[in-house]
Amino acid sequence: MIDFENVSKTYPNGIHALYDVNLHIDKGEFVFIVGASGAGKSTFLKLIMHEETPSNGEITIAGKKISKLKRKEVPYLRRHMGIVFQDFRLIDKMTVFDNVAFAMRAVGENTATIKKRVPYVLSLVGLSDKGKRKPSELSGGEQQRVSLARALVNNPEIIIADEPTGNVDPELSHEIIELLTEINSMGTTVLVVTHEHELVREFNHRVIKIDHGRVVDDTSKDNISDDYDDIKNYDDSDDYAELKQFSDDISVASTDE
Amino acid sequence: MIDFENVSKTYPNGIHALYDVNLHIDKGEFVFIVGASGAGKSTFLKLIMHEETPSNGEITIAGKKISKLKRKEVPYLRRHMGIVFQDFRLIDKMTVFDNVAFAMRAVGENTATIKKRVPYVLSLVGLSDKGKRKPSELSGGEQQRVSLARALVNNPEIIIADEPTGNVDPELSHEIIELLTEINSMGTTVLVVTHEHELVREFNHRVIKIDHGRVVDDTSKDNISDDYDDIKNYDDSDDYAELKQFSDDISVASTDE
Amino acid sequence: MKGFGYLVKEGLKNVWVNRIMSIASICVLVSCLVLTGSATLFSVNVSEMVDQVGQNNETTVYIKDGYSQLDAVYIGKEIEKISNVNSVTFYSKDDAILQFKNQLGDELFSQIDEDKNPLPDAFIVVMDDLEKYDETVAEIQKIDGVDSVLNRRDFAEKLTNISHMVNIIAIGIVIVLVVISLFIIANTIRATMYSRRFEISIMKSVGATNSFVRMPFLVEGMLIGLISAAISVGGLALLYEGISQVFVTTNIPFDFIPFTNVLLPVVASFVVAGMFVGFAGSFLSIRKYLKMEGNEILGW
Amino acid sequence: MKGFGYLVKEGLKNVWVNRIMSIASICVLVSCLVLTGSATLFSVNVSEMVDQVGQNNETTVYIKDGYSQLDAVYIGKEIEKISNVNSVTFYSKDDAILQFKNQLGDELFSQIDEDKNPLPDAFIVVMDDLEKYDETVAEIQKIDGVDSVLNRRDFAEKLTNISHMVNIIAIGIVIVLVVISLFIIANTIRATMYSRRFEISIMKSVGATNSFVRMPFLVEGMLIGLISAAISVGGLALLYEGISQVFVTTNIPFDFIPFTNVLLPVVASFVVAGMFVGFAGSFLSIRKYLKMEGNEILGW
Ligand SMILES: Nc1ncnc2c1ncn2[C@@H]1O[C@H](COP(=O)(O)OP(=O)(O)OP(=O)(O)O)[C@@H](O)[C@H]1O
Ligand SMILES: Nc1ncnc2c1ncn2[C@@H]1O[C@H](COP(=O)(O)OP(=O)(O)OP(=O)(O)O)[C@@H](O)[C@H]1O
Ligand SMILES: [Mg+2]
Ligand SMILES: [Mg+2]
Repeated sequence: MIDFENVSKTYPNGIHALYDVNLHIDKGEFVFIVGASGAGKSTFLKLIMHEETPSNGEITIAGKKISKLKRKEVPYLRRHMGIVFQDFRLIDKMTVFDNVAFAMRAVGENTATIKKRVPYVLSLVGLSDKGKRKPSELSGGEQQRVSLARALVNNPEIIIADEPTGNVDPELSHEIIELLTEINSMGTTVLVVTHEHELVREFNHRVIKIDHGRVVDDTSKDNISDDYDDIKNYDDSDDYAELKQFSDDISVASTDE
Repeated sequence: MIDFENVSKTYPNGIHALYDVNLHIDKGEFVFIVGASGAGKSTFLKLIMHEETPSNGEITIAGKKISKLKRKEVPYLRRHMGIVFQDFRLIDKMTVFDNVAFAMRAVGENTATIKKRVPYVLSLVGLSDKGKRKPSELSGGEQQRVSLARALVNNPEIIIADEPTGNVDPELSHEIIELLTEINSMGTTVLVVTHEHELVREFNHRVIKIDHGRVVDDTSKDNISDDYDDIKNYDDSDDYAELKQFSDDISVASTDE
Repeated sequence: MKGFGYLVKEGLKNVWVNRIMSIASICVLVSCLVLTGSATLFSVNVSEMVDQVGQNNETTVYIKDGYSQLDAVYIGKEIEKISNVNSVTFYSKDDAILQFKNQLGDELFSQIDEDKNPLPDAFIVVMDDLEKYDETVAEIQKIDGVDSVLNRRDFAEKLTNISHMVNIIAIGIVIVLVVISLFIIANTIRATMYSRRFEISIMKSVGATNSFVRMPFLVEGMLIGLISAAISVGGLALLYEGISQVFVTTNIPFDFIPFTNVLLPVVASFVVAGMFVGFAGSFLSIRKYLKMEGNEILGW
Repeated sequence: MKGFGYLVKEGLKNVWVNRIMSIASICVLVSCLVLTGSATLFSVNVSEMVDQVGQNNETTVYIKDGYSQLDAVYIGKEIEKISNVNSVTFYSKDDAILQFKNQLGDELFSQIDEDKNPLPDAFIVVMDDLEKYDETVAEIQKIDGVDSVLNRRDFAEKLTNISHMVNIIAIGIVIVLVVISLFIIANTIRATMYSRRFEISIMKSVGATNSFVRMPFLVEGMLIGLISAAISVGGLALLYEGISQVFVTTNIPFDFIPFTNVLLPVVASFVVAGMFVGFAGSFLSIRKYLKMEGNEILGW
């Protein structure tokens, strides 16, 4: 699903956020990304969602090389991802409902589906009764959960969550990771950045540790880096058909715009 | 230092964020405030810093009744508080240095003092080399620490921190609380909202638990509510002189504006 | 595009949601439209005024000395027969001297009494078509007893020159105002968009295409243009009536073109201009922010 | 207030830091200043034009019929002696008839040859002070051989009326432009401030007093006013020269007031207006946001 080949990222101000990262994340994996503050975790996620582009190396998502992606295709890439932002990124002028519904409208869902789906997703994150509020009328944890709901609402193939539990209490954190695990068990790839070691320990998922821009630890290292053929034969894997459709979708962008 | 008498807060949209809170926090105390997401913790802090005003009841800070506070006096109240905001509240157009220095300039410190103090405080939070950056060029945890540095820079009498460790790893969280504990040991009152139970357990400070707008647990309950005289005779306590000066400062506002 | 209805609705809603910015834009747009509209109407009225004087198809035909008023009646009849002549009015030398006295002061003509009047009798001839002036004058001069015909050619040309001049200045003023207006409006829209760059950026980061993000802004721009046009028509009408009134009270003998006569072109051009400006302004100024990614927001 | 220097520096820096908004404000302010300035200079020139005609201190003194040109020379001498009289020029009846012919067309006066000329000889008298018109006329009329003095009172009054009229219209236009400008500028500043409400709110939440927050905004506003004034003076000068040039090429016999003559008042009024607008605009529009607390930002 996601391949990093010798990827480095240097910000315009000269900060080296990532050095020579090599990674493969399979479809359907659940990955925790951990590391100290400023290690490069958010940068790693931003590269995947194409908010930043690598300074060096190549990222491949669903068989599509990021460097070959046209500007018009970016929205179609993002539609296959559900993203929980570290800073929530809610539109303050819209209600909670509209913030979540917006992601569905952007992909062209019809109103009937939206009216059914949004309340359901809000109930999943425990915000059933807060749909009519504005984000500024919510507590920090509640805002974070709206961001989570928006990430889930389109049934994305990849969920990318940057500190989805930073502003909620341990019980709720646990519930949120459980929810993501459940979604993951239905085939969705999940990437979660977290600082909460307890959570990582509790759930037995793959853990990638980033330190000063380098991947210093990867609990499934043996499966990937040593067995490099896995990456090469990626398109022949059993989920080929679905992935093919995903990358077709992205290519369709050029005509739809 | 801080007194809540039957304080309730209902937001304009009808949400009851706090019900009938009675509390006394002494000068020099270190208090953890815990509770589920949306319990009312941030609202509690907002009331203290006068960003919101109580719908009912009376809050007294350093002998000064909040309900009697004039609009002009509010900045002088806040100058005695250092506040770490849950959403950081950094000015994106200013560098990290200027964001911190701004709080000193606002209280009229001279440039020489600012040039010495700001780098020192930035080094305390581990951001010595990032003074020239803009907040948007920092990671989430780094932004949070800038907010902390700004709260510390004026040597405030009260430090109010809303989730100061929400975006940093456990080691750094520990360091931050240790730093706050150290500052507390020099006589500063510290209020910290946190979700990290581990931290609360590690440091043996007073813990106030808020649930659905009510104080449901307070580890020093016996000292306070039962011994109501303590509150009544507040002005006679040994730190009277300093407090007097504090509330005098606030009153001076009217002439300086 | 799917969800078109939603996008239009969103655009309409945004006018209200961002009402501070909307009001700012509307005020600016209205000011510019009213200003440019006033200048245009002003210049139209001035040309009209000049034309009213210029298209005065009158000329004076002088009768030879020694012809009696009875002869004159006959001459008048002859003139009337000419095809291009619309009407003929006798203008006796007594009338002429009276008018001179009125216009230039009694003193000048004090020594001229009725017997000594050196002025000739004349006819005021109104022509149908000033284009045929030369032929008509030739025909009139063939008539016995006609001394000369006042040459209005020079006068007409002078007036035409003035009219051209006024038109050029007016068009110049209108063009300058249009340019200034576009400038002001462009900057206002830019300021509006700037305050919403976060919003745009967030939309993009959840996978909205550029056209999806842009659509509500375009609708919003056009609606603001439409509202501005409506207010401007009302404002201009009031202003116009007000100024007409001032002219009436100061006794200037000029009939303004009634506002109802220009209502249709005013409404049409305001609506077109307002909506175009709203559309184009939004389109151009959103482009820049569509290129931005989420890192322009306070970073994560 | 402590830290005054810092606040001023901050204000200056902010003009650059918020350059998108600054440029928008400056463009709008320049447009308004140039527009209003043009209207003012236009009206000043028109009054000047009218005054040039109106302050023509000439009058005509007619000589009684039967006085020879020799007598006239003596009468002229007498008139020259009167204190308020500046100069006296003989204007013979032959000259008069020639001018009439030129002005009104040969045809009208074709029967009038030199012998039959009914017009009187006259003097063109230039007075020092038009205020003393009535006394001077009385003295002139005492002189033997003077028939009458042309009554220029009416004419002068008519011109004064026109001049007043033009002035009123011009002042009206300028006032309308000033009002519209203030409107546009107020809205632009409001839009600018709106985009910075977060910043203001953050400043307040760390304990800055209102005056501390406001100061840089005021400095910023005044600097923007100053920059706008400078650009406007240049712009207006160019425009003015350009229009003067148009008048020259179209042969309109009117000398524009040279721009250097009005430079000082233009610079002074632009600077004052620009800085005042910048100051007042910022002051008024920041008030609203100073009242807001942090919860107007995306809540915690
Ligand atoms: N837009 C940017 N421009 C320049 N430097 C940046 C930018 N964003 C991040 N950085 C720097 O890159 C490094 C990695 O940042 P990143 O946001 O990836 O860290 P992180 O692992 O997400 O940290 P945290 O846990 O604190 O959110 C940091 O040193 C940060 O200062
Ligand atoms: N400005 C507001 N207007 C209306 N309701 C609000 C506002 N701010 C907070 N609330 C509501 O008040 C309640 C308490 O909010 P508060 O921010 O105090 O929670 P909190 O304990 O800080 O939660 P968290 O840990 O998620 O930050 C919540 O239900 C929230 O939705
Ligand atoms: Mg991060
Ligand atoms: Mg909170």
